[in-house]
Amino acid sequence: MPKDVIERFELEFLQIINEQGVFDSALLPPFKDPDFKKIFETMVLVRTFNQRALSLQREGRIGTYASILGQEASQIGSALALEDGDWIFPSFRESGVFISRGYPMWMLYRYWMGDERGMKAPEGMNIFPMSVPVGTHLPHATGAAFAMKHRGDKKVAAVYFGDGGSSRGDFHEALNLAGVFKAPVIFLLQNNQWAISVPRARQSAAKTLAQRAFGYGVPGIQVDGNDLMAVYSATKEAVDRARRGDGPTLIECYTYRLDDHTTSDDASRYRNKEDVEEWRKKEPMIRFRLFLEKKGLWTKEYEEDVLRKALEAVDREIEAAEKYPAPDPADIIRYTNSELTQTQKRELEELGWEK
Amino acid sequence: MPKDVIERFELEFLQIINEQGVFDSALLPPFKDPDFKKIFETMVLVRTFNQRALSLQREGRIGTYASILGQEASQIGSALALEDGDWIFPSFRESGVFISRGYPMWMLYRYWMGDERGMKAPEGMNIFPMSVPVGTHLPHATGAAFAMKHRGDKKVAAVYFGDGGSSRGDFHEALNLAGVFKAPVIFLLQNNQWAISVPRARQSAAKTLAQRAFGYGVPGIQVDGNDLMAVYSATKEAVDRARRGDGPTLIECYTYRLDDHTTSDDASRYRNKEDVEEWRKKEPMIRFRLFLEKKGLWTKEYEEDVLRKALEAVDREIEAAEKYPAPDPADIIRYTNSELTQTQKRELEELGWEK
Amino acid sequence: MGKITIVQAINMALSEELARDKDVVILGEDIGKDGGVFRVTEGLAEKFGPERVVDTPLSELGIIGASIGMAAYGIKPVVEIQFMGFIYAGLEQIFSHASRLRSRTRGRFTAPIVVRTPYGIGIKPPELHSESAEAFFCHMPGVKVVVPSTPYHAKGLLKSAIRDPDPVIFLEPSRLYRSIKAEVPEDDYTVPLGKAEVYQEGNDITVVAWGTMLHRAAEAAEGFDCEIIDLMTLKPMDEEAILKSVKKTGRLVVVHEATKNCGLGAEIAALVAGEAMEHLKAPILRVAGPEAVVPMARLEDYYMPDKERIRKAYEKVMLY
Amino acid sequence: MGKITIVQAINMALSEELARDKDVVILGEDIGKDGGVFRVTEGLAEKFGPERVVDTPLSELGIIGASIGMAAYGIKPVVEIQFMGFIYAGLEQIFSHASRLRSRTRGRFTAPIVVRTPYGIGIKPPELHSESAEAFFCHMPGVKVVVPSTPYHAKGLLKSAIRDPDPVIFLEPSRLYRSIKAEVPEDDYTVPLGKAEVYQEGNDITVVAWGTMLHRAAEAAEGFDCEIIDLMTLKPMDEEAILKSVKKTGRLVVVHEATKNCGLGAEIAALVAGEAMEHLKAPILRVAGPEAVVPMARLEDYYMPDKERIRKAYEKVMLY
Ligand SMILES: Cc1ncc(C[n+]2csc(CCOP(=O)(O)OP(=O)(O)O)c2C)c(N)n1
Ligand SMILES: Cc1ncc(C[n+]2csc(CCOP(=O)(O)OP(=O)(O)O)c2C)c(N)n1
Ligand SMILES: [Mg+2]
Ligand SMILES: [Mg+2]
Repeated sequence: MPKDVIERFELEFLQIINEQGVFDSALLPPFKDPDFKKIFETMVLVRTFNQRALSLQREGRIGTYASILGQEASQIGSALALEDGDWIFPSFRESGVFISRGYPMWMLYRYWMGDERGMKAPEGMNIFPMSVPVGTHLPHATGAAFAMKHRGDKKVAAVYFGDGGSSRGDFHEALNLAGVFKAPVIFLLQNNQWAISVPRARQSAAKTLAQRAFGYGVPGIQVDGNDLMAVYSATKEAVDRARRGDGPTLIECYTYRLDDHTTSDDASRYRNKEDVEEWRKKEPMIRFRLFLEKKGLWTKEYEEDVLRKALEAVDREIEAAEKYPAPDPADIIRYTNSELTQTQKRELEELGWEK
Repeated sequence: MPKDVIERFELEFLQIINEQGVFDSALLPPFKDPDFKKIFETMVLVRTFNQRALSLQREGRIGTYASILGQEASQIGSALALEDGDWIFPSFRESGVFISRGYPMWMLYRYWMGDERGMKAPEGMNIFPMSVPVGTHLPHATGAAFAMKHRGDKKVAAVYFGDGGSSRGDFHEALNLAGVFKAPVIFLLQNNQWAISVPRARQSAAKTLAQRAFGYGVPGIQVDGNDLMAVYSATKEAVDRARRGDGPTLIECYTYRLDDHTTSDDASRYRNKEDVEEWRKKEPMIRFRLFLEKKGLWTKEYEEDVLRKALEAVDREIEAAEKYPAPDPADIIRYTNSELTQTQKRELEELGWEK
Repeated sequence: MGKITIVQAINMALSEELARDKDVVILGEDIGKDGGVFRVTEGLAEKFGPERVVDTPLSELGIIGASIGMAAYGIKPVVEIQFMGFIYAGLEQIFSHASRLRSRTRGRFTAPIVVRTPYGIGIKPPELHSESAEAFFCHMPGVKVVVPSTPYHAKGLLKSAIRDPDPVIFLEPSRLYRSIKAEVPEDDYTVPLGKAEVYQEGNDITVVAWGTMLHRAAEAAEGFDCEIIDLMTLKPMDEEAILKSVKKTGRLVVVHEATKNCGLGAEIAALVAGEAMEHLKAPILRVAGPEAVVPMARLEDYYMPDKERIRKAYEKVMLY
Repeated sequence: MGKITIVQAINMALSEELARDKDVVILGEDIGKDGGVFRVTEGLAEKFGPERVVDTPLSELGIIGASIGMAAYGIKPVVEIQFMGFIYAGLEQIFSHASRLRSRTRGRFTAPIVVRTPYGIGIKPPELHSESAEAFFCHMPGVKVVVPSTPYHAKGLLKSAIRDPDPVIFLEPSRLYRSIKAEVPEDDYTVPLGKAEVYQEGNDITVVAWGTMLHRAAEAAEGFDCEIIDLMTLKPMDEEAILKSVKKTGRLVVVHEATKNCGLGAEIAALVAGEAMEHLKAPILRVAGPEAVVPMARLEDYYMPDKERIRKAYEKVMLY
């Protein structure tokens, strides 16, 4: 009777394409060649969007911006495994998810210019607004997934959050409820090793964040977050499971934030260049490019062409964003409730915002 | 490279004395015979306190009360592993912990009569007031443990909470912080299978609650909560580890709430008698009595004598509680801040509560 | 049908709404088999099944947060928080998300959740079971706050809350749950949100109250010519109703259980001091809890405004 | 020593208190190596080590909750919450525990924590970085709420807060962090909690404000004979100072950034409407945020009370 082992857990790590572009063909998802190229093109587009956002910020044309450099595979790979009717609950660092789901880029720029209208997702596109208070949006995904189940809709919810977000009580309650409700939700933990200046090791004494899943009776896995195919494959498995009615999954994408936290941050204060340079070698584009090359799908000219098109597309979006009319101050009040209250009517008048 | 197992966990279960009183002498803590008897006497005292509380409530002499019937081993066994300078953070269902740490019983009764003064722990006795909002006191224990470490004091903090409490975000943040800070704190999860009417299986999809520990990089164990020696032994190990500077532990005491949730509850609405009767056979006194008998330490006369003394002691405490002077209404205001505010001075006057 | 209590009236409203709309889901701790600690949801789990009357883990943040996702998706969650003292864990979800989702997305997503919870003093329970934190929620733009004071209004207001497109905090005065009874129509009526009602007409003093205090303010009014306003929707407040009455009476007394400082009484007083000063014949008085938390049972009665304290305020404004 | 900013003054107070008392520990996200997102804690980790200037996980509930246990044990935690918009997760810990521990144990345990956080509008940041939720905390008996408006007061008030035996919410106006500079003594002085100061004497209008709005109210005062009160401690409020001034001027304008409904302006108005009605020559006006949440950068300036809105209120009470 003494100290019986009553449960055993094993945590797995998935990688399909390694840093040299070498891949395990048995594990490679069944994409066609044009799919692989399309994915590469999305990566280029997302990175272009991101680089332009950073320069717009420097020019004072948008406000604070959170770069996703280095996290393209985690974002695009997971978003790719979702379908159009699915619901997405992003954090503020998910440009790649938005763009790969087709969200208008000009609206994203508009948002970063400090305009709420940028988060008015086009009808039919179920992308929640970026959650600014870290981790607080996880329960929303659990709730939406509950609702899908309630309605008998074969949809899933996917929620993106960081290593920092995993320390919040919301994470715990959202995962625990999802487990109890067997809700079709995928928890996509973007472990980019940093929460502003706080390193992953200071965020939790646990070796991985994926192992939290066991505590909720939910499957969990850690994937190489810089390997788009691994991220896709793990997400797809989780999405299929959820759609089948078998409940939630926690996926930890092990990646790295190559840029400053946001444009307001100066990461050189708290981490050294060498570490960042080490990670730069592992960034997802390099590897995917090598993979394409091995498959005979990549040439220099091809990439130059893709990049040029991306730059053109992004320029058009910036133009659209910048020429969008200024917001109406009355909107501040107007969208608070379904109808104006007595107080609000008086205020609109007093403030002279009524038209 | 595919799906490597990168971590393995094993969850252990500890039992030392089984339901028939059979024990594993290799695991039995090194108590002397008088110690065993003393423990039995504490169990009787605690149970007597509890039974009298229930009858006082029925007579309208105290308010709502939360019975601990069935949880004596979990409470006393763990409290016994603590030392006098240690800090305790109880929930509202911890009479056994209070009493085995020497807390005046009349004060407990006073508290249940609806008098705050019952939670004014005697100087030198570091027992926090019962936490009514479930689970919210866990971070306090982590904080006190942090402070002990900061001061270099060789103390530990112990926090008691239920299976229900384990679903709250506070649980997550408190355990995670304790792991990061390597704080000397013991998380004593009293899994009594119910959170009012919500059964353990509905509280979380995880098979055990102890396995949550892995998610924080913290040791965790499940113990037979009806086996006082197992509870003591696991707690002692955790306390020693904490005092050594090796950080926190999560202990799940697997026990059962034999009575209604509180005197306001009617458990027959949501659970069936048969299950309760099954558990009644496993309750901790039966087993401990059999164990003592096997050791030649128990006779019927001995128990009768112990019980008589307990009844007398409890009667004296009830008398003391009941003849304690009524609280002063000015106390409502007086203990809000360190000093009366301008508003409070005016209010005391207006209300005529000033003496 | 005979007279029923507020508990029964709320049960009726929930039952009718569950029957009317398949997308209505109620969630909370112990609301299923147990029927809720106040038995408000008694019988509903049997009638509508555990998928629509959902027992949840002990997870206030989680269920309020989840309800936001549910509501945005299109189903209609009605969350029960067992006592108002346990709503605070969900306050961030309500304030940072439910209240802002419409504004944040310029109407694309909304969070029409209902959070029901017993509140107020007067049943001599353990600590933190007697909270009156309505002012927190009234300070949140985008949130509606409703308190019924009679069985009739309880049913009608809850139905309105469930059908409302905005998040609603629905506060049920625990002391009134079973202490008053009234006839309640069995048909499908609603009482509109945002409108106060004159509970008793009068000419000398405007009294604004809600929940338990409404009845106490009325009891205390004997011998005074009070116009008593049952505010019902604390947010958005029916300013017009208050101002209209004060312009008639020239005197205002607000009665509430919550601690006075920054309580809703302050807002009502400030509204009148800003908009109807010229009509005032006396200082605006608030009868409210002192600067202290609600004590446990032994001292509870001292804390809660009683008839005598309310009468003193009436006298004071009349003698001024 | 030259003129310094509020950021530097707070840094100085923290540094001096860390040096004075080994039991002072500061905790928060990014306060160590990074020196805090506003650089308020710059240099402190190097000086006092990571055990006293503690970088924490992203865990607002946890660190505020833990600080209660620390304070009860006897050390002195000073928690930094990165922006006030992220304090809500810790609200239950503050309201259900920190504010009540003394009362709950009749003085046996206390929770003298300090929670510092930047607040207010005016730096065009992302969403939820411009909150002014002071009224929530003012509605909590047992909690003190402090807002410095100048570098001198920032240092002196923070030192008082750290040495205070009660929990203190210390709100730092982010817009003022670096926008005003002043001489600040290098010695160990304190500014007492609970006392307001007359920022500018005057005879016609009493203006009560704090933080950013204090300076704006003063700028707007040109041409008016305003007595401007820097409230500083929002709770417990210096009622006497406000009443004394209103009794002199007969007019009251309160200015704050928070949404008007149930903001602290309501309490100040209600206090005066209850205690000094006979002295009033005009309605009590509040210049405050409208019934809406603070918008993002593009519309931020519209939301925040500006000089013109404040002057309108001054005019209105003068013309009444
Ligand atoms: C609740 C909350 N606390 C603090 C902040 C300030 N803040 C913004 S991002 C961030 C770090 C987030 O780290 P992580 O979750 O790992 O996401 P990442 O930034 O790495 O994508 C912090 C502390 C916030 N936005 N919300
Ligand atoms: C935060 C909170 N939510 C709800 C309640 C009401 N309540 C009191 S005890 C209880 C169940 C607690 O279950 P558990 O944590 O397992 O402890 P047990 O009662 O079994 O000892 C509930 C829901 C509460 N006191 N606090
Ligand atoms: Mg991160
Ligand atoms: Mg339990």
